[in-house]
Amino acid sequence: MINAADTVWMLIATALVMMMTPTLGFFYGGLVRKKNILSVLMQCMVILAVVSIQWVLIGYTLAFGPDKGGIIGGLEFAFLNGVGLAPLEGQTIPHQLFVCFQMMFAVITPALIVGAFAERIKFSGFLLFTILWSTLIYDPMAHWVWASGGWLFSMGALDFAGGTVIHITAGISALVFSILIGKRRGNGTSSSPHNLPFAVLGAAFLWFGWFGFNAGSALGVKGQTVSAFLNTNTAAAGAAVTWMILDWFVHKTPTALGVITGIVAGLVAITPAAGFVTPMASIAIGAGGSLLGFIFVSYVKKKLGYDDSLDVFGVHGIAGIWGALATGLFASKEIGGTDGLFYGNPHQLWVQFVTVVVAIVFSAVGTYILYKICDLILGMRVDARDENIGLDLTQHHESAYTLVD
Amino acid sequence: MINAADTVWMLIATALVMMMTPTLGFFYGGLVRKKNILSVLMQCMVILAVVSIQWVLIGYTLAFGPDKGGIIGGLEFAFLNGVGLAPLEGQTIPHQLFVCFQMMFAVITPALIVGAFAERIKFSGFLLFTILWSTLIYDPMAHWVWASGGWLFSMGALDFAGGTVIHITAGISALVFSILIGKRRGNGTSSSPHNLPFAVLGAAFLWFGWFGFNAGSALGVKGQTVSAFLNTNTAAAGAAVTWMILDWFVHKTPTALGVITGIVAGLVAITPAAGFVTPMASIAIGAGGSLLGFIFVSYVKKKLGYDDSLDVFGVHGIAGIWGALATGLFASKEIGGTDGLFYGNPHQLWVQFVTVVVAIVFSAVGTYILYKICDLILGMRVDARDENIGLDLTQHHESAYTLVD
Amino acid sequence: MINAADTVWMLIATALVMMMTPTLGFFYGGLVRKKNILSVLMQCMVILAVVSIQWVLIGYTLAFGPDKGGIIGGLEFAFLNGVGLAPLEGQTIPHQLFVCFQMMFAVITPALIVGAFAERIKFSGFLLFTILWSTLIYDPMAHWVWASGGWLFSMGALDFAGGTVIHITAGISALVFSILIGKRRGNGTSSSPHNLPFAVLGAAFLWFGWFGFNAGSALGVKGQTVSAFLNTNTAAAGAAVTWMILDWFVHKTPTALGVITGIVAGLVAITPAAGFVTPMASIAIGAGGSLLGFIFVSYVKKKLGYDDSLDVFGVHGIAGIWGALATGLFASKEIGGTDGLFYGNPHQLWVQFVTVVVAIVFSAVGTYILYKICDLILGMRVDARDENIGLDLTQHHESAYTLVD
Amino acid sequence: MKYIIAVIRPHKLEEVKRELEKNEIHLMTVVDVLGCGRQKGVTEVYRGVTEVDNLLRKVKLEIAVNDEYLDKAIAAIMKAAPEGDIGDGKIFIFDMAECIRIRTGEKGNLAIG
Amino acid sequence: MKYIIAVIRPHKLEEVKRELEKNEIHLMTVVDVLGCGRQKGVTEVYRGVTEVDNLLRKVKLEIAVNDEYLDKAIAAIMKAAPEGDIGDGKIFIFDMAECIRIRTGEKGNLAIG
Amino acid sequence: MKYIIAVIRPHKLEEVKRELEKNEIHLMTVVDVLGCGRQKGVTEVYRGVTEVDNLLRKVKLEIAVNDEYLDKAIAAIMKAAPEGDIGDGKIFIFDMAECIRIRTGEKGNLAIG
Ligand SMILES: Nc1ncnc2c1ncn2[C@@H]1O[C@H](COP(=O)(O)OP(=O)(O)O)[C@@H](O)[C@H]1O
Ligand SMILES: Nc1ncnc2c1ncn2[C@@H]1O[C@H](COP(=O)(O)OP(=O)(O)O)[C@@H](O)[C@H]1O
Ligand SMILES: Nc1ncnc2c1ncn2[C@@H]1O[C@H](COP(=O)(O)OP(=O)(O)O)[C@@H](O)[C@H]1O
Repeated sequence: MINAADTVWMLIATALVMMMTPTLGFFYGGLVRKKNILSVLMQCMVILAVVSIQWVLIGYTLAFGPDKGGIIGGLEFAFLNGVGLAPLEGQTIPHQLFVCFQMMFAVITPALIVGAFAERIKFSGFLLFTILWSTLIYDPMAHWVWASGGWLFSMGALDFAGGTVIHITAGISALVFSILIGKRRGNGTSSSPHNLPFAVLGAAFLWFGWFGFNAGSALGVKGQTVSAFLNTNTAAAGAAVTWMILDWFVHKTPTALGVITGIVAGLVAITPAAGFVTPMASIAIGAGGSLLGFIFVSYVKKKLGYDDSLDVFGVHGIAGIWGALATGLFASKEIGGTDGLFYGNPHQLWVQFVTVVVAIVFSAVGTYILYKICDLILGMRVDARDENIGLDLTQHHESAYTLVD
Repeated sequence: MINAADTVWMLIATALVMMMTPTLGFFYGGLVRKKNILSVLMQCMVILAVVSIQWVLIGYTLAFGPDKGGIIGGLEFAFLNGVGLAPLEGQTIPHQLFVCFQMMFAVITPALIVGAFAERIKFSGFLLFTILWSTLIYDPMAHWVWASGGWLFSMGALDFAGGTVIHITAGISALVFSILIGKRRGNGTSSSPHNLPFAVLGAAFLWFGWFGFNAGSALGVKGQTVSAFLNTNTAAAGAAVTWMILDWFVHKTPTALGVITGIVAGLVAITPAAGFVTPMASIAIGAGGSLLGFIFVSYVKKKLGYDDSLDVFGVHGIAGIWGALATGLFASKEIGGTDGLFYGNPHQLWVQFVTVVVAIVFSAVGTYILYKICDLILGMRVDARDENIGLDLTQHHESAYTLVD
Repeated sequence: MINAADTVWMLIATALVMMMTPTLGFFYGGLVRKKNILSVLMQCMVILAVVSIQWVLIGYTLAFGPDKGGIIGGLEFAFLNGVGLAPLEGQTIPHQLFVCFQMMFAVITPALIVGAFAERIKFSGFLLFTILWSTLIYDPMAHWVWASGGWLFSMGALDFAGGTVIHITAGISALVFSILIGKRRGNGTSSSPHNLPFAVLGAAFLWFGWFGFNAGSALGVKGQTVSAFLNTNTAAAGAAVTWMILDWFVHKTPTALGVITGIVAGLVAITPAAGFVTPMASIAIGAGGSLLGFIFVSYVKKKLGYDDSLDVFGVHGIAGIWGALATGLFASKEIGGTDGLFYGNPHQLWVQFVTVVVAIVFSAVGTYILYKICDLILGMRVDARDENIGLDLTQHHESAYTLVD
Repeated sequence: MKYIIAVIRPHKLEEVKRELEKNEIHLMTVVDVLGCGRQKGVTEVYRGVTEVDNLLRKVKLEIAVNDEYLDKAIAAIMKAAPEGDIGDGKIFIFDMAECIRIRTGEKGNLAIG
Repeated sequence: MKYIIAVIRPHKLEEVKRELEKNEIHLMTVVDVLGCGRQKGVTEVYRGVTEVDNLLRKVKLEIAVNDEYLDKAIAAIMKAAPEGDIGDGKIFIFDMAECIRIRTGEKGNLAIG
Repeated sequence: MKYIIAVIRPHKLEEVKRELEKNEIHLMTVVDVLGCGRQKGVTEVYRGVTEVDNLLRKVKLEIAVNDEYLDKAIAAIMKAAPEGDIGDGKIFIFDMAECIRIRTGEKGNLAIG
């Protein structure tokens, strides 16, 4: 039966998650150089448009259509055939609204990867990759973890709002992608963010939207909704404070970029756990995500030498993995119905671990293959001249700002 | 009887639509030159303030007061006299909330026209025109189409969320206005947008707000609400993709400005149809609005030579007309209770056509007369010196940005 | 009993109020010089993080824990111990959601003060002060006025959404702070806002968020919710128009900064009254707040010569005081259950007056003491060199924008 | 070899460029500047603080020319830039000791054009 | 006729302008620049990448003066600009071959002021 | 004393600075400019209006040097700035009449470095 209050909540949650993708564009766009901001914004807006279409045509049915052997959804719902307003079994919102909500997750996941190849990707290659990646990596992964019948779901994997499906998948793909496409030219020098206020704007609205992302994942108004809401906020806060303190100790100064990076790391970390843990645990999870993110971004990345332009791996991948595992540690039956290690259920941690490994392997291998294919067909990297002039002018024939006018 | 869930949804929808007017300011403001952005933002904020007041004093009662001969509402509700919390007949939300929701529509409509006269209008003239236009064009038009008793409403015109009342009316007024006020000086050279990221920000939040605009027009949480929500999204997406492809073929490059223009065109096109059509139809409607908008903006405007600074006519007018007619084509009884041509009801297309013609004629003639009156009283166009220096400094004695500091 | 619709509304209202703090950062940040914008944004984001943590650890229980003698809440709810999902007596939303909603108020109040010491404060001093101020000024004040058992609450003080607790407290603290920290160097020359569009963006989203702030303060979906919603809008509109007209008469030009300042003044003024007055009264209250704000900002401040960088006192303090008193004038039993002077109940005005005086004295004395303590421990003001170079580079080692890239 | 610095009104840039191009002067460097001159600035008002900021937005052109192009360049600017009001700007002319094209290493008159 | 280029600290602009005006020098052109000098830049930190960017924000003034005003102008700048720390800036002086007021076509000394 | 104005490609700034520093030239002033040269601009498209804007982003360096450093400076720029394509930029050299360090009042060669 449809519940009106649940429906209202999910309408809003969906709208909030939709808003996160452009907002992510500003978070990323503020951090690139002036000559590349439009390309980042463009990529985010185009993903929003293209995946919205892909989802109603084919994506939704692959992810949530009637299960075929735990591996993929059938094509029964292609073109939203037969997807009406009557709720799915076990749900209280119109089926079409569930489609919408899940659509926004399908949209934001490839958008996260944008940060990895920023400032050097060919738009055509990007577009092909995105469509393939959504269809062949995201849709199956969503099926495995979230669809009843999906094999990881059947194993009992906990992923409240997409820590594994979204953040690990995107983070790992970002890492592989950034290695394959190679470093930016002249990287390391004068690569200061061209408009940090835009990045702060993005982070602020990501926080705002994440309430829809996490608390919306309860698919209605329940106790879990409120838990997830509160946990989202405290995790982000704990993570921000953690990064600030680390910055202060290690780099002798608290930075705005540090605080907003921490915020995102905290939001990522709490994502899989949001509806399963206590508020105090959420602070710890946020802080942990921030700490690990800090280490990866400040040290490991330098060591390994790949050029993940905007630290998608360091922030989403690492904090996502941490969050998925932490869910297996901190989950409490009282909040979300399942206990984790700390409440005497080590098995859950094992399940979480398996899920994480699957997500890593699947997205790494998948991204590798898709990259190679797209690179062959269209080429993925712009030539030196275009990179020097900037993607805005060379890929889109536009400038973000005028100098004289 | 008041329904709490409906009320919550309408509170949010109202807030979202409120947010669209400033957001529209950024969409427009990013596209003008540096010296004029504040004037655009100022106009949008002032419309929000002034029409909010006009509406509670007189506008609401003119539009939705007890019908007088199908032409106008009576003054019974002036100053919100007798407008309390009890719902109107057939509604489930407090009367005052209906006032608020409709207020935001009354606000955004004249704000749309701002794009037509940007960069050359006198603020005083603008203000007088806006107040008169709201009262004498918008309020009657809203009555005709939306108020029970309004003559177009009685004819059975379908306009879910204001394709006719809002977008056609504004788009046509914009065309007439831009012809009357004349071209910008030195137009055609170096008129690149001064801050495209602002325009992207605007478009992104317009999309976000449009969920409230369209899905809110169901005035509660029903099946139609969800249909309208989903359709809004797919139409915007379809339109964005369409414009991108057209840009790519015709101008050899996909552009960010193209994508966001497409988004707005798609949102406009689906507005009258949102609660009446299937998701697949909504893609077609969005794509159609985008295609027609593209043709007008890229070719027809150049041919005709008027200077509609930010293409209000090309985007809102044309896509609005298309949307109103497309509603008569694609409407399906199953979704919204009425069939269109494609479902065997050609009469509906005829009704839509009549409504469109009425809206065009009424707003064209009305705008012509009001322009002439305002021009006589206060003058509408700034002199050459003020236009060269820019409206920010000459109309508001402010600069948007500092150069040295 | 938990009510689902109430819960949905409060979830959204909470998210909206959360969004206001970063948004306030843009309102303020746009008005400072280029070299200080990050410091302002940083302060707002850090307050959001730090007070979120402070609140769940200790703040909430101090403010809303079981009353101890009317003065303070007990520590029973420290670390959210025992704070679950069951609603508090008289409420219809989960206890944790009430915690979240109130948290956002605790967050934004110290953030308001940021405008007073902008461009010259040491980050470490700021951080210490904020934590102490939240705990020792805000939390008790919130208890007195809002907690059942609080002594001002028991007196019957009306403060719908925090005019006294939030705006007067912050405004007065801002005044005292700005006097203690002293004027900015070289103030008075070339202090034009470096990015007015950011300030407009901030004001627009503050307006949007204020719907959650005021209408959310009904703690559910009732008649008062809708009244507060409508009143919020009309007050902001009335205030914007008032400031615009005053600017036009007095300074010969309507300004964008004037309009957005008026908007904020109007929103502040209506805050305590939102659920108690009629729409027409709300216009008057907004206009009054704007008029008084205008006088203070344009004349009194110059006379007195303190340097409240962004007019926190002139806008929040003055309009807050006006709003609190106006509530005692315009309150109507029909709307919110209590009459004010104009409806024959002079006593209410007296109660409001006492509350205002208490808030002024308490926050003035408290801020004075805390300032002195923090100044002793860490120092509050940066040295001349740091102030000249700007806080972004010296306090955070970052630049907001690149010049060449 | 001469180096011309011309400060003009921003909205005249296109016209001046076009006029220079008509005279076969295609190369120049353009900078956004604030100019302080006889032209009184527009009054600015910020929350009641009125200030006549006498720094106005201008555009500065820098053009290196061979001596025989100097008069042409000046004439072109003088033709396209003025509005006849105070604030039209100035032209400053300098002797240039050397000019080198980075790409080719060409020097002197050869390098200028 | 001389052309003065002075690079100063941004927050000194107002003072320098005031001092110049006291000496009847009202005309100048101002540009936002980055200066690389002896002054060590402020360390910048971006996600743990610490860089001492030695490009600091400065303001560049360009002032054309008649020879008899040169010393006044220099004195005014020398008076108002320094803080006494490294980073106070420099003054560069050039001979100017010609100066033309676009509005009137006046040349030379007449055009400068 | 010489004053060098060099217009280069923006992304070459770091390299040029590094090369100059190798040659003990540490002081310079940098400005963001638009350059109009032989290099054809990138076509820009705005809602179907295609324009080849031939104003391209460049960076302008201004370097005052003692005569004995002139050749070093030029060589450094010539080494680091070119890509070999049209658009590499130009170097303009001027005689400088005087140079003053604001902080100390030092003049001439002493003040330059
Ligand atoms: N002596 C000067 N030194 C440097 N710049 C100057 C000088 N005189 C004029 N300028 C520049 O030229 C611009 C226009 O000069 P102004 O005196 O306003 O106009 P006009 O030349 O028509 O009298 C000024 O804003 C300034 O940028
Ligand atoms: N030789 C030079 N060529 C070009 N610009 C210079 C030169 N020397 C100094 N400058 C400019 O002057 C600014 C201040 O110089 P700096 O050496 O930091 O201070 P000081 O003159 O007090 O020693 C520099 O940032 C730079 O912009
Ligand atoms: N005669 C000139 N006067 C002023 N600036 C010039 C001149 N010639 C070149 N420039 C500057 O140098 C830049 C590069 O010049 P360009 O002709 O494109 O390359 P190249 O020197 O490789 O032929 C131009 O964009 C312009 O800013």
